[in-house]
Amino acid sequence: MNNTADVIIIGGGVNGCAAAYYLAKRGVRDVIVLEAAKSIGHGGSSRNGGGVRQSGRDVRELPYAMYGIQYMWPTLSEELGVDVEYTQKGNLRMGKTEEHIKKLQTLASNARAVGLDVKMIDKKEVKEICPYLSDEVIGASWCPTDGHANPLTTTLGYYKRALELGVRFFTEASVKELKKVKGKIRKVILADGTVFEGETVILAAGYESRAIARTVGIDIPMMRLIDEALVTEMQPPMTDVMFGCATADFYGHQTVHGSFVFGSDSGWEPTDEMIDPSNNCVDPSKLITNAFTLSASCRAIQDYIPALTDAKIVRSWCGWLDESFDGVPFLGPVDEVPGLILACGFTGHGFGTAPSVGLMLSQMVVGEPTVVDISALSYNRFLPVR
Amino acid sequence: MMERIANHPILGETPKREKITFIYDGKEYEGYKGEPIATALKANGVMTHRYTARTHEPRGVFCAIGRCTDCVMIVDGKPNIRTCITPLEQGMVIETQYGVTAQQ
Amino acid sequence: MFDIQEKLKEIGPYIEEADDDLLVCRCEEVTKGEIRRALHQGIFTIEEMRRYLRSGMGLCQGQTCGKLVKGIIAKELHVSPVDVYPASSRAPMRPTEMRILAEDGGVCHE
Amino acid sequence: MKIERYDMIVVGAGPAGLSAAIEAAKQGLKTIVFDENERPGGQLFKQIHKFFGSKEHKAKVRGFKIGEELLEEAHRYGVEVILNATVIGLYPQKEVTVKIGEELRHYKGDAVLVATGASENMVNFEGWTLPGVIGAGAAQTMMNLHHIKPGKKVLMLGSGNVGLVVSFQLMQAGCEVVALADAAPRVGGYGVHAAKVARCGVPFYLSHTIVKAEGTDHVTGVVIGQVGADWNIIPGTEKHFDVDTICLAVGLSPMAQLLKQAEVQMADTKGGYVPVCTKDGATSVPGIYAAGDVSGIEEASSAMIEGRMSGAAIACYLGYMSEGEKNARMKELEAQLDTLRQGMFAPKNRGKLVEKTDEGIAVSMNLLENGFVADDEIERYPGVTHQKGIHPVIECTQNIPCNPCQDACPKGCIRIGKNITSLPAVEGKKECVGCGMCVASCSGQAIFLVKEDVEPGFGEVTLPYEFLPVPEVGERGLALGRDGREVCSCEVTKVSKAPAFDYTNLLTIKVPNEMLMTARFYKKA
Repeated sequence: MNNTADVIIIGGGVNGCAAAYYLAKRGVRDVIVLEAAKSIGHGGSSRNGGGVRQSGRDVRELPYAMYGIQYMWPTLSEELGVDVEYTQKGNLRMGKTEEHIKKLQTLASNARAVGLDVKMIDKKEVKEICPYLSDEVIGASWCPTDGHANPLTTTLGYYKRALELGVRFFTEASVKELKKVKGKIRKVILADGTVFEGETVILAAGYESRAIARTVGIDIPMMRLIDEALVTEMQPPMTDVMFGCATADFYGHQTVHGSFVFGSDSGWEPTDEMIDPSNNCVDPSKLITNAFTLSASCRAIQDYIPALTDAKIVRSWCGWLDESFDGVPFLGPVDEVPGLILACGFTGHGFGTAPSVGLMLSQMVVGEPTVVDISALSYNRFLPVR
Repeated sequence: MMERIANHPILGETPKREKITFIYDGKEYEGYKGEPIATALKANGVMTHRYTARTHEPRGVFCAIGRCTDCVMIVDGKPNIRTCITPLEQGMVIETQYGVTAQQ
Repeated sequence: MFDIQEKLKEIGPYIEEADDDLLVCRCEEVTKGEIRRALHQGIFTIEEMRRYLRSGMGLCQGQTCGKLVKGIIAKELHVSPVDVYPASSRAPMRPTEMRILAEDGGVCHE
Repeated sequence: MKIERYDMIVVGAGPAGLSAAIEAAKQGLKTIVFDENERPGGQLFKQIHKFFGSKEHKAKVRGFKIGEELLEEAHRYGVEVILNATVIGLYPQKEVTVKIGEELRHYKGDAVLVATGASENMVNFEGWTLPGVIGAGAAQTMMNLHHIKPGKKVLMLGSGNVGLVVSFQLMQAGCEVVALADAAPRVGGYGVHAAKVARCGVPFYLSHTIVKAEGTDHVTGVVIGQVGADWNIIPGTEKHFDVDTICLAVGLSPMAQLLKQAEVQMADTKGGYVPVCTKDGATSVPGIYAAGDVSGIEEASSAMIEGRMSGAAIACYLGYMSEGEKNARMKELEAQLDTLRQGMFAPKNRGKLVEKTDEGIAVSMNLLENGFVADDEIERYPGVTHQKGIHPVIECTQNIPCNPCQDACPKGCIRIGKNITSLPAVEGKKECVGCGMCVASCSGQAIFLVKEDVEPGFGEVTLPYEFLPVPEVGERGLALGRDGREVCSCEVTKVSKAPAFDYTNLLTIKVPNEMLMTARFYKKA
């Protein structure tokens, strides 16, 4: 087996698969993707609400979020040969209190400053957009160019096309260590001892990226948090907007299939499993689903969309967020380790930007300027204070 | 029409139950209170409970114990009700389900 | 470590079979042919198959088709069904109304 | 918010779950049992045939009666049995979430026993989603719980015990079973179950499977065909039947999703996806146990013993029973389980062709391939003798764990011996009084009384009869052979009903002497 490639991508999630695809598309086909799990897209890529939005984002992310929505998402299904169910019918970020509205206003005005069409709307306008919402919703931010897509088929679509173009994928390939050779990144060593070698290594392994980067002396300041997703049975067509709320209690949308998919970070009370026996302290990275999590998520959703009260929940599942300390990802080359490129710390909102992130990663590999400037997302942003 | 079993060689006579009426696709039918909706429909010759969303295929009872969810119908306006385990009540309104709605 | 491209080479291209239009997943109406085609595109696990085609994602949560899907995957990949990793199992075990879940935790039982 | 606490929480009120709850409650554990169905007993309540085994396994008692007895016993020991209670989640901290009516409740147990049983396997063919294609369990539920015929004319796919038993039940409910097919080359279930179906006239099609179900809105017919060595249908072998129902009985799989959710260590085996557990049901998560079909498919009789073992193990785990007491109880239960796991159908013989009985007698190939023992094969079994006067003819030809016939005979005419899987033999020296207890007590309906020369040239055959209407004395009809074909005309000379027969009526028919070893069923002319 040939374990050497021009580019080695660690992480077979949506960002890793997208990067592999855009590399192959531009002719860099000697690419290996290493996925620790048995399945592609096993992490956050299949554990999110499917939002493809710009509103609510940090201004440092907005340019490439907007780029993707303008130039990439509309043609993605066609390009991948897989229906990614992209629907651009707006994002409604709801508020129930004056405090919520204030928070939404700040986000909206920041976004407008960088050119995003997002405005505040009142209760009546909210109801016009979606009549099924609670009367308690007093206002919302509304971004008509936002939308949603199917994260499951998007991830597998990128994977499938990359495979077709010759990218090599390995599953059950858990990376333990990186190694430099002559001052440059070179070796990627798996837990089973297998060694891969590449000119460039893209680290897109979610929270696990932190432990991997540490092996070449790089600390990525992020932590692990859990979030739950759930899906209802098929409903008659009700709405095609993407929902969110000021407090991030839940987010989600009705899929093309008819089911509603939601994500929620409600209901994560500390349970016994979180207590570190060595010091009796609660460790948030040890949160697991408990018997009340699903109920808390449902409560959050039902409070905003009472029309779903009779809808049956078919399944719930959860996943880890790679929560960066300032809420935006680490994207770009690591100066101290030439050849290493980071793409992690997406903090639970990395799905919608995967096309533009994947594209930019491919540009970084070949040394081309990225479509938008992302220097603000460099890992270096923390250096002065560390 | 599917015959009810009035007398069984091992289980004996079927206990007397309260007769009630229900509406199926706009027409009134008779059944027994508390029996599964699916049983009452079967006794009245109804085999097809729904048509699927994607290929519009007819479906009916398959597992009869609430697992496979093939027998779902619209009951009192609510879709996806498992008729094989939902007890029949007087005046229930039962409709054939097309995808997840009452009519195509 | 599992080499996807290697396996794809081993199993060769998708060749249509006479019963490819047979339904496998009753809930989401997924056919044997769709599953077989997906396998030849590199969708190898039950988990990926669910996400790609929705097989086993319906109301019954794969209780009816689980074994059938497993059998097709095993046959196509030339492995034993025992080696095809099963789908994960999550709450709720049976479809449960949102209102019932939502009220949970607020009620005191005596 | 309140979490209700119990010593032991049992999920599933089937044979394993109820037995475990009884065993534990006897030791003083506060025990609660949840079941998602409206009736307890699991599959027991749909099983109206008499069980195999010996006395301690409740042999010759019908399944639903065993269910009632278990339930009564559970109540007597203070077990709470909550029905229509769906456990939707099981968490590693031994907490369950249960949907009861319109409420979700939380329960925590010091131990949790999962006894969720099995779900039916399915097989797909053209038209398998048409209304009228149903699982065998569905057929049982409809006719035995909801008092409605699943269909008028039924084809059964599957010759395992479920397929055989349900075929017989369908006929008892008044349905016509047009054929029984199985892709396997040999009958999978007990020969005696097959024989009682075959003698009613149901043709067996082994090495056959369903080509398609016909119909547009519901089933109107079925086509089966012979399976070749490559598992494909051999062209030209297709046969059509007019049916309104196709019943699938192609095996069961453990329903272990709850255990997986609780992060119990699981193993994928040929018999399904099962928890890794010790023989008393302890899983990899301390305090979480599994018993019955969920940990591997077996008969309900074994599930009851497994349940008792888990109940005792949990009682010991929680300190309600000493290690010594537990070990003594386990020894007793293991012995019972061992006897059930003997014989030709023992787990170790699964899928194997056993050609000779323990006694060294060749197994009837006709039984395996067509569902009945051929006339020229029957004579070689020790239960088949020719004697003057009335005597039993026992057509029990496989080693199965069952011995009620030995206990049933007040005169000691029937001998099985210590090993309950041995073939019953008729003792020529003992005098049969023709009481018929053996006929009624044989769970396999394989015992007949034969008496030659009741009048010149004619003799009588007494056979078990579990159908309605019960024929009248004096009625003339047709005698059917083991293969279900008409062999001669006959007259009903006696109908015996007795509480001790437990709904197995004894029908005596008069046939020509030369038909005494051939006539095995009665059909109204």
